[in-house]
Amino acid sequence: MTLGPYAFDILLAYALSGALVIGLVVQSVAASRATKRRLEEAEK
Amino acid sequence: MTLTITDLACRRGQITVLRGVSLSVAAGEALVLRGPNGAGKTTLLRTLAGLTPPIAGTVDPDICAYAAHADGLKGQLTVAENLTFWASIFGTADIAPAVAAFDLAPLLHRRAADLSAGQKRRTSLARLPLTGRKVWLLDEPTVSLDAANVALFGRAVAAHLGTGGSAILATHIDLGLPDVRTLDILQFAARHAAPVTDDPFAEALE
Amino acid sequence: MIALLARDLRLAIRAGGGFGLGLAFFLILATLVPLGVGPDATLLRPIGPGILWLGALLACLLSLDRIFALDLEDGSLDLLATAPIPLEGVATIKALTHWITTGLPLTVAAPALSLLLFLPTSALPWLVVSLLIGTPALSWLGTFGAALTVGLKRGSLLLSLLVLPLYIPTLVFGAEVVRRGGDGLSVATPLALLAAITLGCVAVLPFATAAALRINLR
Amino acid sequence: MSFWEYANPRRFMALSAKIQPWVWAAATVLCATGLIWGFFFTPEDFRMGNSVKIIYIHVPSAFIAINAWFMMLVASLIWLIRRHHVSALAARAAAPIGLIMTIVALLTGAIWGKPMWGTYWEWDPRLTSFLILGLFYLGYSALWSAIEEPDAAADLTSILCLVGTVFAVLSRYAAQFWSQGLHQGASLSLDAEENVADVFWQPLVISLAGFVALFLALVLMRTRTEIRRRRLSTLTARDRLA
Repeated sequence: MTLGPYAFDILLAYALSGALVIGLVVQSVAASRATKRRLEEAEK
Repeated sequence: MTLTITDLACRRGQITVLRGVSLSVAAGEALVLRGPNGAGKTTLLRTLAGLTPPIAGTVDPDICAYAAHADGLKGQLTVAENLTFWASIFGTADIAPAVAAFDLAPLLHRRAADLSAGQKRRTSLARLPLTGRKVWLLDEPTVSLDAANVALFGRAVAAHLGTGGSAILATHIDLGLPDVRTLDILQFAARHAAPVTDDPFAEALE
Repeated sequence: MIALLARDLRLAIRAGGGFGLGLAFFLILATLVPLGVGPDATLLRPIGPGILWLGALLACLLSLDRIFALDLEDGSLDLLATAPIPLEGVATIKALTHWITTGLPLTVAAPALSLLLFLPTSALPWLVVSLLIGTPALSWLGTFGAALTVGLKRGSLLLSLLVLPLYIPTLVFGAEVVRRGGDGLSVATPLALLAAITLGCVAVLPFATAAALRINLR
Repeated sequence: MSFWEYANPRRFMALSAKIQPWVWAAATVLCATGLIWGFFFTPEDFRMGNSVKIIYIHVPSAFIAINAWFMMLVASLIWLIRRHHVSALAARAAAPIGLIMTIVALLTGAIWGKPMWGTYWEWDPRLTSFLILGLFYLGYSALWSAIEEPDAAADLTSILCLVGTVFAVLSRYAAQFWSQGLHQGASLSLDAEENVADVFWQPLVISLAGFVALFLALVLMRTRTEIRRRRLSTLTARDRLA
């Protein structure tokens, strides 16, 4: 498969969007874990 | 009874501070709230004044006049302008009786910013008779007043009680009032009761 | 209510800068823009309406954080909230005071400043009309934003962030009226929309403002 | 059992713990299917060439960017009317997702716009209103984090959301109006799905469903975090007081 003249644009779009969305997911997961841990400590 | 409160619960921020507050004041009566700092005296007064909605119970803010720690004066206006403003907001025509009661006549045309702390306090308290309301809610009213002015203020409150008004005060100072009851609000402290019932997040999450 | 208006206007005059500050800012902006983009009339003429409207908008923004903050600091806001006048009325009066001290002087001064930007004479009446109709919306929206952020320590930056997006429709329609007026086109549609936004703001926003104040005071 | 039962934080936590893995699984499978299908197994568009592949991110992210705000609006209304705490926290949880999706939609649009229209940016009504939508997300999130007391923050942000919605819609019309006024004829319609062929349409729908599932999963997870954070702040506040 060739992406033709727009290869750079397409890959850039996918890479940037992927980075943003995956960043959001990672941040959500990290925040969820951290809060859960802190709450467990506080409940004791 | 001028004001009867039953089973009131008050909050400060997200925390229930007082629960099951019941109190009443009759015409001509003063009620002094006692309790250490942080017990919830200010919280109770703000709730009674209608500023903080109660968690449970009802209040009647329309008959209450509230005097807070802050003076509520505009420094750029004169004493007379400050008082006239509040008088017209509350629909009172004449500021003369209040000026006389708090001995403000010599200060009338001074800017509020140029007054001493005690003079500001007196001006601020002179607002109370202008409201024309029955129940005065006073939060540490004698802060920065000297002995002579405390006595002056005591007489003004006594005069208010004499005309069938009543007062709820948070104060540690004896104002020399004729008919005073005290109420220890520590008995209503919410943390002695079960602390969870009105916190939606209190039930264990996991 | 009239007493509150009189008091706030008196305070604005005595505090110094109440009337003048926004106006001075407006003047500086109208001076700086030609210095920045170059004194070319063909360049300045098309951007004049936008610059003047943007200047009015930013000048309005300057004094917003003082609308309620001073009253909160000295405790008068608590007292106003317990007074027999409705808080919605207080909100309306505060917005009206803000408009009289900023929007109105800006409207009056705008024709003089428009000369600096080579605005065509045909646009002048429309500049005045659009500012007269549009600036109340800025004041009412600003009062709403001020009520949202009244208790916050670093509220003024947040206030700009909240209020500026709300100013967008007014800015677009206001500048469009001037632009079309200058080009001799019909201004009816943008002018009607501008008036509609202002009327809607004046009618509805005091309720939102009062609600926000009540929440911030409790 | 009424729907509102789930507005109780404990019930919500129990239910969301159960359905969360399934939503994540659906999001992963659908996104992967839609994007891989779209990226590797679609033909070139005769007009746009392979740049059409950007559509599989661009359209779903724009869809979520707008509908996240609607979800926040509904959640804010539920909070203001029925005082369900979970609703307010769900609105807060959705805001950063909406912001990221708005940025993704704008970025992919810009990258796509360069080869198609010869410019990264045009003050087209759609682009303009997305930029403004991003500003509203920023302001909304900033107000949430600026106010310490959670109930007050929920109330104030809800009011901002209501007023903001009206002005976001007004801005949309303002941008449209102004654009028609000045840029007659320079219309840059992004309504690609209206005339795309089935080969492009099928993976797009799957991708769209994947983004919706991803949004749901993220909202669930972030709402759970907010509930825990809220519980934590109540606990520490009580410790401070005692």
